Parts: sequence; C-alpha cells; structure tokens
Amino acid sequence: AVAANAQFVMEELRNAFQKKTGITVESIVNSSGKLTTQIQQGAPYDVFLSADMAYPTTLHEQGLTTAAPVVYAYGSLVLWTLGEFPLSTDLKGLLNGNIRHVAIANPATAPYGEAAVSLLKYTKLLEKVQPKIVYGESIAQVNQYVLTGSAEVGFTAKSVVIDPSLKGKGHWIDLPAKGYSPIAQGVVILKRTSQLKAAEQFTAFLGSPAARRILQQFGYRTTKS
Amino acid sequence: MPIDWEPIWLTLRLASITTLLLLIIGLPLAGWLALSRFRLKPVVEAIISLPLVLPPSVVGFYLLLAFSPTGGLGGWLLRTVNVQLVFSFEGLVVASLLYSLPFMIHPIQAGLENLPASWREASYTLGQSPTRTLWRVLLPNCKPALLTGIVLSFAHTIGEFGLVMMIGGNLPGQTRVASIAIYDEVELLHFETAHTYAALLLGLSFAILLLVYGINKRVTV
Amino acid sequence: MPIDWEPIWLTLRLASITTLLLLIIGLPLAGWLALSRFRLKPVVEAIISLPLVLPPSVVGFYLLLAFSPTGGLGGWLLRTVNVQLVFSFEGLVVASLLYSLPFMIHPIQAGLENLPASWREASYTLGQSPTRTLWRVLLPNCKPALLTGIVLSFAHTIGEFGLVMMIGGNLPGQTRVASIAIYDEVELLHFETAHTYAALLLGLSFAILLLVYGINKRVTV
Amino acid sequence: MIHIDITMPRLFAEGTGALQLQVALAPGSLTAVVGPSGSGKTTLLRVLAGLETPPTGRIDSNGTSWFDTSQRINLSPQQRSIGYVFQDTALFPNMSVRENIQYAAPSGQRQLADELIDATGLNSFINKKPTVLSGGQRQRVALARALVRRPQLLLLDEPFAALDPAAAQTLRQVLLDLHRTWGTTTLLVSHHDIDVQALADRVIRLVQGQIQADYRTEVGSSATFPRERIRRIDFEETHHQWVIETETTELRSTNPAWGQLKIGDLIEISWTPKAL
Amino acid sequence: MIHIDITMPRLFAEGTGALQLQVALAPGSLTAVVGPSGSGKTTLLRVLAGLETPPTGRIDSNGTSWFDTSQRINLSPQQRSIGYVFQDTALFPNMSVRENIQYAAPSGQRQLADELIDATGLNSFINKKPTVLSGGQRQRVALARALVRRPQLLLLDEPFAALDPAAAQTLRQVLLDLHRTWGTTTLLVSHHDIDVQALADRVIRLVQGQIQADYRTEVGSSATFPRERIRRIDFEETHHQWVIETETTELRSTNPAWGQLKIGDLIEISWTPKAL
Ligand SMILES: Nc1ncnc2c1ncn2[C@@H]1O[C@H](COP(=O)(O)OP(=O)(O)OP(=O)(O)O)[C@@H](O)[C@H]1O
Ligand SMILES: Nc1ncnc2c1ncn2[C@@H]1O[C@H](COP(=O)(O)OP(=O)(O)OP(=O)(O)O)[C@@H](O)[C@H]1O
Ligand SMILES: [Mg+2]
Ligand SMILES: [Mg+2]
Repeated sequence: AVAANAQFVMEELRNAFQKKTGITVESIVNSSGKLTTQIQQGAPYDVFLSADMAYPTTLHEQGLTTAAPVVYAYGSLVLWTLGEFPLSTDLKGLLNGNIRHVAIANPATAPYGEAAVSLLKYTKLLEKVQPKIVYGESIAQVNQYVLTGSAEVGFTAKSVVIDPSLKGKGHWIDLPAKGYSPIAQGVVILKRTSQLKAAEQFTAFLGSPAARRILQQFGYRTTKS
Repeated sequence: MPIDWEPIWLTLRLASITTLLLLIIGLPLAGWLALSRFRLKPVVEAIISLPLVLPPSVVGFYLLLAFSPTGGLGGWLLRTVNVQLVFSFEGLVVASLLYSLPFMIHPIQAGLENLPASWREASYTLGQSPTRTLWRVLLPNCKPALLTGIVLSFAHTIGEFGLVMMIGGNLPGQTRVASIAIYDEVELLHFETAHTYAALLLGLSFAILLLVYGINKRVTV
Repeated sequence: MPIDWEPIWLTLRLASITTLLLLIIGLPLAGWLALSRFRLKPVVEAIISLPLVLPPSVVGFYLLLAFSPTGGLGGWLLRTVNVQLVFSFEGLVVASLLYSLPFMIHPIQAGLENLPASWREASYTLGQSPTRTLWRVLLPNCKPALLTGIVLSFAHTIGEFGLVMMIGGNLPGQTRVASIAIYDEVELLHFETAHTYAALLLGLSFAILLLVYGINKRVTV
Repeated sequence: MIHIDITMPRLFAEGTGALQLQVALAPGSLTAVVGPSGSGKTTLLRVLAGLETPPTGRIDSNGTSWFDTSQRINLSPQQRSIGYVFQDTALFPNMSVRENIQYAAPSGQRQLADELIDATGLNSFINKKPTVLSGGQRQRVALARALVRRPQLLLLDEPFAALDPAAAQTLRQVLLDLHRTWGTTTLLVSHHDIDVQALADRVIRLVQGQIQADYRTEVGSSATFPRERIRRIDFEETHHQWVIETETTELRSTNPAWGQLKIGDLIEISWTPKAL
Repeated sequence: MIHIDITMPRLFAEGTGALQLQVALAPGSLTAVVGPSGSGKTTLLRVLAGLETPPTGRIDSNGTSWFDTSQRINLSPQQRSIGYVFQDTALFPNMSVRENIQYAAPSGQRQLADELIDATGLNSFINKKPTVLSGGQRQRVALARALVRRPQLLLLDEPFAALDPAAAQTLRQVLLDLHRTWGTTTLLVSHHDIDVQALADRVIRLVQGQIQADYRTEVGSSATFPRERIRRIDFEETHHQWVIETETTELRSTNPAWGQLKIGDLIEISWTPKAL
C-alpha cells in the first residue's frame, strides 16, 4: 500500500526491486488516511509506505506493525506554475494580482499541505495569500488544479514535477527547507503479512544505494537536511 | 468538541438550490422526452445518464478542464459575465446539476409515460398547448414520480463528494460542504467527530425526507 | 499504451450482478411499499434513501467497520459461511446493493403507485394474490419505471467509486474496477490513459444504455 | 342465500348521506339494481366485492360470513368467490384478450375460457391487446374474464352500456344461458330497462343510498316485448290517429310523431313500473 | 359545411379492412353515428379531432382545411375548434369538477362554465375530485367541459351510456338547447335509438368501417314519443289481447307479457328504421 504522493517513484522502485530479487510487488495507491483505516480493518497489505510518520506511528501504537516506522526518504516542497509568473523562493510572487488561486494540499490531512502552510507562515505571507488558497484533497489534486489551469500556482512535491511525463509543463522552483520541516516518509511492515520475508527484503531494499539513487532522481532527499 | 455548523448549512443550501434548479430544468426536459416522438430520443436518454458512469472525481476533473479560466468555457464565462465556476459555490451548483440530472429526469419521464394517453388527448382537444397540458394536467397527476425525482436529486447532492471536492477546492464557507468535512475527519482518523457529523447529517436528512414523504402521503390520500 | 481490460470487465460484472440482485430485492420491496397501507411507510421510505446523503467513502468507512472480520457482522459471516466482505468482490456487491437501492426502489414504487387502482382491484376480485397481481399485472404495466430503475442502478454502480475504493481496497482483478483505475490514472497525471479509459467506459455504457432504450421503444410502441 | 346489511357513509348529489340497506339475495337469483346516477349502485357492488369496507355491517354468503363488523370478520376480495365486471372494464393492457381471460382461469378450465371467447364473439381478437379494441369489445372481454372462475356471486356494473343493441342482445343471451346453467347469484347494475326486462327476476331501486323499491318481475326473457317489424301503418282521418300494426300488437295514437314511421321499421316498447 | 373524405386501415371483427368514408356535414346539423361494436365509430371521431392521422384523406371545415394529405396539411387537435367527449370521460383527476370545466374556459367565459354546471346538475359536486364521482356524474362533467369552448364541431362518444334514463333525458335536453342556441355542428356516437330519436337530424350507420346507411330523420325532439303513463289496462277475452291506453295512444297486443303492467306504469316506444 502506497500513499498517493509516492506513486511515481514507487513504479521505479518496484521495477528495480523486481529486477534484483525477482519478487513482484503490487502497489495499491490511496490516501494515507484511507489506507490506515483499511489496515486497521484488516486489509490484506504487506508493506505500507506512508506520506508521513503520523499514520504509521498510529498503526504501530495499535500493534499492527512488526516494528516502529522507519523513515526511508524526505519529500521536498516545490512551487509550480504553468503560467509565465516569476517564482521566487521568498514567495512574494504569490501576491501578483494575476494569480487568483494558490493550490495547496489540505494541511489537516496532507503533510505537503502542512509544510506549505508553515512555509507561508514563516515568510509571513499567510494572511495575504489566504484568500487565494484553495485546498486539494491531496498532492494529486493540487497537481490537477495546476495542470488544468484552475489554479495558477500550486505547492506540490518535487517528485511530481520532475516526473518525465511532465517535462516542459510550466516551471517550478525548489523551496528552502528552512521554512518547513522536511516531510518524512515512513514505512512499516504489517503484522498480518503472509510474506514477511519478502516484505523485509523490500524495506531493506529501500535503504540500499540503488533505491536511494532512484529516490533522489525523483526529488526525494535521503537525509534530513 | 465544538461542531462547525457551517458545512452543514452549506450542504443544505447546495442541495436545495440544486434540486430547485433541477426541477426548473428537469420538468420541461422530462416532459419533452415523454411527449415527443423524436426519432433520436433513445440517444438523448442515454446521454443524460452518461455522466453517472464515470467516477465523480473524474467527471470533476473534466469539468475542471472546461471551467478553468484558461479553458474555453471557463475563460468565456469569466470574460463575459465575470462568473468563475472553479472554486466557487456557483461552480458546485453547476456541477451538481449536471451530475444529478438523470435522477430528476428519468423518474419524471417514466411517470409521465405511464399516464393514460386520453388525458393528454383530452387537453389537446380542449385547445390547450402541450406545455399547459404538461403543467396543469400531466405533472400534477404523477406526484409519486415527482417526489422520487426530488428525493433522489436532493439526497444525491447532499452525499456527492468526489465532484464537489474536485471543483470546489474545499474552501470554508464557500465550498466546504458537509460531505467533505466528514471525509476530512475520517482521513484524520478523528472518528468521533466524523461520527457526530455523520449522525447530524443523517438526522437532518432523515427529518427532511420524512417530512417530504409525510406531506406526500397527506396530499395523495 | 496497452489497455488493461480487466478493470472494465470487472466493472461490468459488478454492475450487472448488482442490478440483477437489486431487481430481485427491489421488485418485491417496491411492490410492498406501493401496495401496503402500513402506517410507518414514510419512515421506511426515508430510511431507504438515507445512505445516499452520506459521502460514499464515509458509507464505505462504516461498512468497513461492520464487515471487518473483527466487527460483529463480518466476524459472524466469516465464522458461519466463511464469506469475507471486506476487500473482496462479494463485499463490493453488497456495498453497491445498499448504496444503489434507492435508485431501484423509488422509481418502481412511484410507477406502481401511478397505475389505476382498478387493475389491482380487478385482479383481486379474480382471486389472485397481491404477489401474483404484482408480477403479472402491475409490474408489466410500468415498464418505463422499471427501465428507469435499471438504468439508474446500473449507471450508478458503474460510476461508484468512493465506496468501492474503501471497501474493496483496489485489489487488481478482484476489486480494482474501472472507476478506480481511471481515478488512479488521473491521480498519476497520466491523462492520456485516463482519457482512453474514460472514453472506453463511456462508449460501452452508451452502447448498453442505447440498447436498453432502443429495446424499450420497440417493446412499448 | 346472501344476506346483506350495511351502512356506508357517502356524499350524494343531494348532500351527505349513507348507503344503507338490508337485502337477502336468493340463490341463483338475478337481481337488477337501478337508480339515478350517484345513488350508490357501484358503491354497493364494491362493498360486496370487499373493495370498500363499511364502518358497520354484515355480509353473509351461503352461511359463510364474508364481512361482520361485530365479529371483526372481513374477507379479502380474493376469498369472496365473486366475479366483478367494472364500469371501466379494467382490462390488463399488457395481456392479450386471451391472456386476460385465461389469467384467472383455474388450470383445468382452459376449455371454459375458450367457450367464453366463442360466446362473446371475441375470436378474431384473441391475440390483440385491449388498447386496440373498441369500447364494446373491451366490455365483452371483461365479462368473459369475470365468468371464467364460476363465481358464487357475479357483480356486473353496466356491462351492456357500451354495446350496440345487437351485441348487447347476444351478450345478454350468453349471460342468461350461463346463469341458467350454473345458477350463479347475480347482481346487475343497469340503467336500461331492457336489461331489467330481459334478465332480472327482481329489481331493487336505489335512491340516495336507500332502497326505494324492491319488487319481483316475471323471470327472464318472457317478460320482454320483442322488437317487432311494422306490418301496416295508416292514418285514420276519423279519429285523427295513427294505426300501427305488428305481429302481436296493434297501436293507435294521436301523437303526430308516428307519421315518420314506415312499414318494415322495428319498434320496441319498454316500460317502467309506477313505483319507480 | 364540413367535408370529410378519409381512408384509415383498421382491424375489424371480420378481419383487416379500412374505415373509408366520404361525408359532408351541414352547418348546425346533429348527426348520429350508429353501428355495431368495433365498426369504426370512435376511430372516425379521433380522426376528425386530429388524434389519429389517416394515410390519405381530406377534412375541411367551413373552408378551412384541417387535414389534406395531398397538400401536407394536418392541423393539430388544438387548432381544430372541436369539443370531444371521450368514451372513458378522460377527466383530470387532479382537478375538481369546477376546475375540470374551467380549465379550458376562455377567461371571459366563467359565466358559461357556471351555466353548464347548473345545466348538468353538478352543483353539489363542484369541489369534488372526479375519483369520488359516480360513472354518470363523470360523464356529465366531461360533457360540460367539452362544451365550454363553444367548439365548431362537437364530437360525442356515447355520452349517455353511463346515465340513467332520467339523467340522460336531462342531459339530452341540455345538449339540444345548446345545439339550438349556437348551432354547433355535432357528431354523436350512440348505441341507443332514443338518442338518435331525440337529437339527430341525420343518421349514419357504419359497418366494418363503411357507410351502410345514411338518412335524415325529422328534426329533434318532435320525433320522440314521450313516455306516457298507462291510464287503462284490460284483457279482452274475445280477441285474446291486452288493451293498454295512455294519453295519446291505444295499444292492443296478443303478447302475454303485457299482463305484468299496471295502471300508472310508464311506457316508452322507440323505433329503428328499416334500413338499419
Ligand atoms: N371514494 C369515494 N369517496 C367518497 N364518496 C364517493 C366515493 N366514490 C363515490 N362517492 C360518492 O358516492 C355516491 C355514490 O356513487 P356510486 O359510484 O356508487 O354511484 P352509482 O349509483 O354507481 O352512479 P352511476 O350510475 O352514475 O355510476 C356518489 O354521489 C359519489 O359522489
Ligand atoms: N389503435 C388502434 N390500432 C389498430 N386498430 C385499432 C386501434 N383502435 C381500434 N382499433 C380497431 O379498429 C376497429 C374500430 O374501433 P373503434 O374503436 O373505432 O370502434 P367503435 O365503433 O367505436 O366500437 P364501440 O362501439 O365498441 O366503441 C376495432 O375493430 C378495433 O379493434
Ligand atoms: Mg356506477
Ligand atoms: Mg367506440
């Protein structure tokens, strides 16, 4: 089970893992919250890659995992637009009158949204930008808002914008990691798994240099800073 | 935990407005479908049901494409009447209209088609137009079907969520309706709050539905 | 890009089975609601519409709680008939049944209520039971309403997604229906694939609906 | 014997009132119920069929209680061995003529259904749907359908109203034959004296829900005046009167209207007893 | 003058055929259409009203073409200034009696609606819904409704079938009065000779869709024989015959059925011309 924001990199990781071990991995994509609920109700998943640490921690506390969650990567935030708007790391550009809507993921449920809000707070722009903010259910919806032109700019994950299929679609900039805490991505093995060995192999693989390379390619950081 | 009533009122407003507009659009359309002998009628009937077969969030995605200020329709609307359909209550209404249309049209059309032909014929021979016949004679005589159309549209709009989430952008007081609020709480694993919201929504809806059915019974008996 | 047909077949299978089961459950229930003079009828009518007013994923959440092997109902089912309703095709069917029930019941009930009382009375005086009257006299004479029930249930089951996603868990070949497949592609920003899937689903559904409406026209003219 | 004793509030043309009557119908009798429009004739049939439930009363057929408010008995229409021909026929539009008639036929009784189709002259229409039938054809189907279960009590609500005289005569004959063969107790609502004449052995006249007259007639067809052809028609100058002669009757009248008649025209005389 | 020349394929009791007729109706005439059940009477009215479209034909009212296949003219029912009383009344269940009648009334014509309600004896029922009316009451509402627009052509499909003799007589009188006042050309389908007698100045007899007879009668009510009370009734032993006397008529008959009659009973004589 994979959280929505990790699905791009997951494909690549899956292929690499399969090449290495010959074990096929099926990924089930959904939002972290729904996956957590499903796991609580006995969903037949083996490994859970969450978009944050909170959900896997909850599962761990309920005794549904084999061990405490492990961070396998950190996501980083980017600002993305399809238009001609100049983007700057101080986010001042968001005040541009031609920008009607700024898409961020729901800060209550999505870690990237939470990060975006804390960044806006840090740059003291939150109040001014607030009327323009629209909330996506997840990063995926933010992406759709930006791609359809419904929102002129959006805060999304770096892993999204560097996906080859989106090459040339608008421009984006990295946002300084100062204003928000890096988005830790946790992984846990679920107790109900019937393939404990393969699951362990997979989590181990996530920490391997090969996996790290892939993660980095997709815009993840593998260390905290 | 304090309950935020705003999403609930917003939902009821959305559902009421949508149902009302659907009645205004749906009655003539259903009447036309029931009375006309147009050869391509089955095509129109099938098209009306089509939005249903796509998942709401996907319909929402296509509407987003159409409504967005850079899109053809959305841009035109923005320029000419300065109405923006994405991330606004108006947009939710338009999207709900489209998606709930079959729930209004089909029952009413079926109801009209089941009426004895002689009523229509009698009204025609009395010199009355098909429109007047529809309003004064046919529709008042298929109340159960009208009721079905209203209840299904209303209930469906209350529960609609994928579409609303997509088009609306979850803006408190504007597009953050109850279904999204509950959804968020479930996502957050705040089950208690979700239960409360769900119970409230169910209770209110139950009261409204009961009222509607109760009145219907009074009227028809 | 190769198209994975599995989700589409799965969807059609789910929709057909659900519609068929809904007919089997819905016809007697609608008949009972239309014919009986039970005092609490409005309550039953309201309850049938209730699942509609909650967002599908929230209904899915509650069903998950009920169906899960640790839940009362789910556990009981697992122990006695060894059927597991969560994350299985059977579970999807049960959930869809519940959620699409009003789309089958309401139109048919309305259709039955609009028939002239004398047909029912004539059948009774001919010594025929309410059940036989329902099957042989009343239902065959409200074909448009039956059609509405079938079309709405079928289309709605095809498009249902929030519920299926929650209960089904997106398991390929088992619960990964077309609506979820499209949703996934949209989420992945694979718009091309999503368009293709959507077009396929629309095309197939359109063909099916057109067939249904066409046949209906033939039969009733 | 069928005993009826009911009170059923209704609104009549003259104001609120009640259908209130006590009647006993002899087994095998054919009773005509006549009376002005809105006097409660249809209501009486509906109460007997169990389609309306009066607040108080008792109906008892050959010792079986169908309805008794004091004993809280109220048999359903299905349990009451009745045949009912509705004023609006109430044919089932989805079934062909044959299917309408066979719908209620006990499986062994196919032959009776066929006989009835013959007797009512519906042979050319057996596979047609009721919607394409003329009003009279529909009425005949309804009659055949009501007879197919050999009911204990046959209730007819104006079965001949939509029939032309010849067709009505044919059907009256069928009804009379069937009535003679099986002796089904029959209640016939009619406005037409000729029906009363040709069929009924008893006439009950309802006015505003009350029995205004109840008398026996001579049984069956012997009581009718057959239509007869005019053999001779003359104006007798002396008495200023027309003289018309048919096979059995000679008629003399000063009414000038007779002048229109020609030899060969059919005349028919109907009558209404004084009490009505 | 209304010219009709149509051919309309239909299935008759005797097999497939066509309603085929050429008729001209004089302005202000009242024509009765008679004929056996299923002979095409209702079909004729429906074609005239524009509810059925024959494959070929022409209908022309006072110089206005209503229907002409050669010129591709086909006016809708609304454009044809007709009043139609359906065989099944087709009252609107959602409207009260008054609303049914006023539904089609031009706004200035409320008074006419009220007059018609009076004339048809519906005063006690104006606020009732049709479902609680008796069959005859319904028929009267339908007639009043069809008359309220003062149509050029009035089409009546068995309007008296469900009425008792007295009510029918009242309504016939209303119809006749209205007909005399406005001279509406009227086509009346009926099975009952008495209607033909009392109302029609011309009779068209249809059989299997073809005109079998078409003749004029003396105009209006002068042609009827009023009901008369029996003043004297005796059996004359010598001739073995009954002698019955009323105000205008003396009747002598060997038919024993007359023995049932009493002084004070009403008798009524109707007749059918030979041609029928
Ligand atoms: N469902 C009903 N509720 C209340 N009153 C009714 C109902 N049905 C009929 N009535 C009234 O009861 C009276 C008797 O009606 P009924 O139909 O029995 O008359 P009828 O003798 O059959 O007349 P007709 O010869 O015209 O058919 C009428 O005045 C009518 O208005
Ligand atoms: N819609 C239709 N399609 C085909 N045939 C029809 C249709 N309606 C009636 N018919 C047939 O046409 C013939 C004439 O029917 P019509 O209703 O005109 O008879 P009618 O003279 O009015 O008879 P009645 O006196 O019994 O009412 C009948 O044999 C009937 O079966
Ligand atoms: Mg009656
Ligand atoms: Mg007819």
